[in-house]
Amino acid sequence: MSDSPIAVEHAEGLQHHFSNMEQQRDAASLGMWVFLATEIMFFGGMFCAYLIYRYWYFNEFAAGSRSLDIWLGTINTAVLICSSLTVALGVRAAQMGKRKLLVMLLLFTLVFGFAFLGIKGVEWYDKYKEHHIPGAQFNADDLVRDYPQIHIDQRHEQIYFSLYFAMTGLHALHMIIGIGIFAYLTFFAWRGRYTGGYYNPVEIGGLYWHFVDIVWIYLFPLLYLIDRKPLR
Amino acid sequence: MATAVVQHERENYLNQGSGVRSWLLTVDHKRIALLYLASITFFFFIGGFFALLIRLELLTPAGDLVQADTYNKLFTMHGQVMIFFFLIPSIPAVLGNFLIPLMIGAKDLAFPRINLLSWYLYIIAGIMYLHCLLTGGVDTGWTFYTPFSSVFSNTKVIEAGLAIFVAGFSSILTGLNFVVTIHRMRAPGMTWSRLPLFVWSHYATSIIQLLGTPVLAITLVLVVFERAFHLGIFDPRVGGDPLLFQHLFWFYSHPAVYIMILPAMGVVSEIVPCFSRKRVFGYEFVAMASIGIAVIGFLVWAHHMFVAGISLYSALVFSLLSYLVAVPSAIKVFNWTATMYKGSITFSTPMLYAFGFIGLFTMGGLTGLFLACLGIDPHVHDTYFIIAHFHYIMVGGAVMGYLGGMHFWWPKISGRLYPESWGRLAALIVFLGFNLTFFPQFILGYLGMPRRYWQYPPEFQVLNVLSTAGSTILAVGYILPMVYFLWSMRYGRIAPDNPWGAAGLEWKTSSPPPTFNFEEPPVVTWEAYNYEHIPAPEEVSVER
Amino acid sequence: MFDNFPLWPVQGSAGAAGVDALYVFLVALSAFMSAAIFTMILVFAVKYRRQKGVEAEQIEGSRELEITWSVIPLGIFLFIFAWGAFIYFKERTPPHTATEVYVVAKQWMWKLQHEEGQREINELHVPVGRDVKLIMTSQDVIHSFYVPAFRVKQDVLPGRYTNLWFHATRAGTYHLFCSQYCGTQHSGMIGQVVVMEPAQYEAWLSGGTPGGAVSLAASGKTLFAELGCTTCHRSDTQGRGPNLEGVFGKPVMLEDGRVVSADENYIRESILTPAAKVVKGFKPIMPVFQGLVSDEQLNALVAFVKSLSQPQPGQGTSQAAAQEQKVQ
Amino acid sequence: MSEHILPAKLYYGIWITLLVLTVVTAAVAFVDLGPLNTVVALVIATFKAVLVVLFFMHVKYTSEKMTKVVLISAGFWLLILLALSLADYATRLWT
Repeated sequence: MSDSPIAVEHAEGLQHHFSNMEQQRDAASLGMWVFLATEIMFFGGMFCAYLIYRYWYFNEFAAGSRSLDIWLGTINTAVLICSSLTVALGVRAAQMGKRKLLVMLLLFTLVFGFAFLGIKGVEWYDKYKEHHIPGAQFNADDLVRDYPQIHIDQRHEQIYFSLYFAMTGLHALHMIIGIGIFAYLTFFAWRGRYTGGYYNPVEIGGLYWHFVDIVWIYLFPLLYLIDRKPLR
Repeated sequence: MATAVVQHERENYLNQGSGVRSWLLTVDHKRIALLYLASITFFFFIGGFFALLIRLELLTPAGDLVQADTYNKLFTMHGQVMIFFFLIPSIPAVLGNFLIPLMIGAKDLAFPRINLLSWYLYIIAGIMYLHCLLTGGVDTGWTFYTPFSSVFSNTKVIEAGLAIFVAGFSSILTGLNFVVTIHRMRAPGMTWSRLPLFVWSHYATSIIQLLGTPVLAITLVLVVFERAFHLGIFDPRVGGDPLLFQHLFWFYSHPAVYIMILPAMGVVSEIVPCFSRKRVFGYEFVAMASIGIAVIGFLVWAHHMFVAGISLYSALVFSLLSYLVAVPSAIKVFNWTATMYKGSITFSTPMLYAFGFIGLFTMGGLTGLFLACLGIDPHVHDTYFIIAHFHYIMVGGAVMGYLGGMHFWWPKISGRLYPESWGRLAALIVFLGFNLTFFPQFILGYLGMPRRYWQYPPEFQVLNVLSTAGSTILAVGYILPMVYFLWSMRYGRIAPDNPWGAAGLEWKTSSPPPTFNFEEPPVVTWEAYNYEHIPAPEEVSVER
Repeated sequence: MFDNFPLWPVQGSAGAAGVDALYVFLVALSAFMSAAIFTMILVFAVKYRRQKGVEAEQIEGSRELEITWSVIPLGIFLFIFAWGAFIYFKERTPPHTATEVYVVAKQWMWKLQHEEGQREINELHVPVGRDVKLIMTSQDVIHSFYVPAFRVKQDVLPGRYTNLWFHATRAGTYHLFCSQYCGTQHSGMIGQVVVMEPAQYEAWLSGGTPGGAVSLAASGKTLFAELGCTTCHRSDTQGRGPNLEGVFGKPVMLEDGRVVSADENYIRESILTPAAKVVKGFKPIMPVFQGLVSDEQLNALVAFVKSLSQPQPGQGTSQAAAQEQKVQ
Repeated sequence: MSEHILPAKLYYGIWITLLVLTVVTAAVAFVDLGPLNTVVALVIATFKAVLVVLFFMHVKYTSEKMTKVVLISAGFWLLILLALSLADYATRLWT
């Protein structure tokens, strides 16, 4: 807590109820961290379901995991890591007051974001073609055929794919929200709002983006790499 | 509401700007608190109306007032409205919102616009829920147990689930705002050890809101996915475990009880010292008990599942942990009682509610020991014993605390005094009506009457009649304050800044407070509850 | 004394008195604690009411008192926990000698079948003085089997078995409630448990079906043959499936190295989804019976497989078997 | 949070490490390590997450204690959820 008297002259971006910029920035960043904690619990519910069913139905999880395209999964992980880099560099550009660099990096982030969603869309479409979307149309005969060594129960296979779609779907929803936030940031960065010492929004928007990246860093091995070792 | 106080000369948050826009677009935490007050009162009366219909149906053993399906929808929507649209926002979103910045000497919450967003999310959720209610309602029980909710119910489960999902985000954002505000916005000198216990208990509440609510949110999303997209996560037909839903649901919904009761404990921790003219006994123990409840409260959820088919061993663990959470609650009750020792006690309305709270919460807490007990729970689980127990906590506890708080801070909120004798009468009626309604249900439960029964064997009738009679008395007790609060906004006597002679920064500003809360930014140099330095008001004792 | 206004239901089972004793203890404890707190509040409120010229005495708190009133309740709580856990443990471990009744719940009725083959709907006849174990499953949503007079309750889940047991001690007719909300007619999903003197019970058993019912295990045996199970599950070691004799209740070594106990749920799962837990040394070639057998047929099959582990049906031998298991 | 600006080189270094680890984790999955496969995958994922948190999200450089408290509490609560739910599932088959 600062003992300094209330700043009468408003610094740019300082809201009326804060005493100074430092307090405002600390509050915003703490707010985002607390929000990310709630997000951890949000995904945590699904991780809990995942853990239990993977423990129960390992075979079906292994087969489902094998049927995912590991190339697309790996590329998508790399795409997100690249986007995290551009976000981190973007915050740095904002700190240094480099407007053009910031806008460029934010645009790169958006491109990577769309690339991720595009690749994800291709994967989902493959699942649709393979009848791996849970529901009445679901059919895992191809997995039974492809992996004769693994004993698969088609009903349990649906649980794997239900979790796959719930987890990647909600992750993608977070990506879409992130893209919305970054579109907003890009627009105001272009207007020069964040390069005059007040770059807080870029920073906390970046925290959110990195978090979504971290979720994927876990989803990748948990969904794609359950069991890839050579089948006996 | 805004127009009632025009006579006031001093500038305050109520007379600074009028018209619908000045309210609906306000970012002032005090105005947002009043927006919440109006909206949760609306939902309280909807939920209360359902409750009365339930009690009327149960007046006779036969199902004669409404159809079975209607009855099932009534108790489902009574529960959901009361829990998600009244109790969870009640004290935090109204009193907490209004008071936390005042109590810590801040001009507003850390994120005023997010605060307004919380209210809008609440209203959107409320409209979604009302829409669900008007287009057929939902009949899953407030607990949404799968596979009934995900496969078998043919009512509006998706609509209700999404409404509660949105309401959950409103609650999360409120909690987030409180945590950041309490960390970052305290006035100079307002150290953690000087924080009012009301603020401590809201801090603990916020922790639960932040870490518990998202789990409910994802659980409801998964149920919605099951219904809408035929995913199979809890569905036994594809090998899913219906108990997994219960685990995830109670991970939030048990701590949610503490979301409701902790703020009420905070209210009582303000009222008891004030009307005893004493520093609260064992300040740091009461504060730490709040945090303790918030943390241990997350370790006990499966005591709702002792007969659900969980493993014997985890039942043992959860029962043991459940007893641990009773300790901090007991500490609080003992400390409030000890605070009165050698005090100088007056029986103003808020204090009567605080008495009521302590008594009813004690009974609710003690009957909780029965339910955490592996020997008794299998018999009383899902009977009226449970209904009685959690109403003692949620209505006897949380609602008593809420009403006590409303009376205590009403002069600050409205700038007017409510009629004291009516206040005491209403408190008495609520207390008597409550006990008549819910005490017989303990006996009913042990006799074996299951909950959620539309018709019941005739031997249970006498106790049910008593309960129904009590509920009508309770209804009167709830309508009375509503009437005289509204009356006092126009006709009540003008309130002084500190009518109770209470400690706490909120009483050091004018009633009602100015828009930015304090004329001068306060600097705190004293401990909380320094009643030795605050003169008792003459008025209160004279009136008696 | 409380004939017209009872405070608890009839004690109809061996366990009921124990539950009631704990309940009475807790009621007494609660009454004492509430009375103590209410009295203190009242006494303080009167004794220390505001009086002219008398100031409140400021007291900071007391660490000793806080510790006292944390530790003593904790001790009492742990005592209650231990007492309750003791009862729960007994209530959740059915004796091996218990007579078994299979229960299938569905919206909104109870379907029961005795070992001897008798079927009942919404009614359960049991003799006084015998341990009865219910093996329960649901066809749709979660239900809960609740007999207040026995102080027992257990949720009935779709997709697996849950158990409940009691030892009726007093002849009479008692309420059977579904206590887990299960839809429109939840409150109509009620029935009765008729407890009879052993002689009457025997009469009831034989009188129900003309010509006597086919026992559950026997109909399971027929079904076992009809479904072609006998081709692989032979009573020698030559079958393509494991020999099922003596399997029930024993640990089973699985193909993946795990060891599970062959209980009712294991047999059920092995029929419905055989590939889930394959016995060591065998191939997962058994067809899936999920969707092909009804819950009742499944019960019969389970009862049959269990009967293969009981050399001779009869009180004496099965008690000996139980003794043997205890020794193990 | 922290005022000081980190050198761009550091960010590139972290980026390269993360990419390498991604390839490594995908490659290791094809090697039969028995039950260790899962452990390795999770250890690598956690290591990557920690790198992102510490460097990209500046937690290593922040003077703010609360950030760490919030992170640790979130992890702790997630652990409660997973551990206590699993406690039921893991012991259901015990007799």
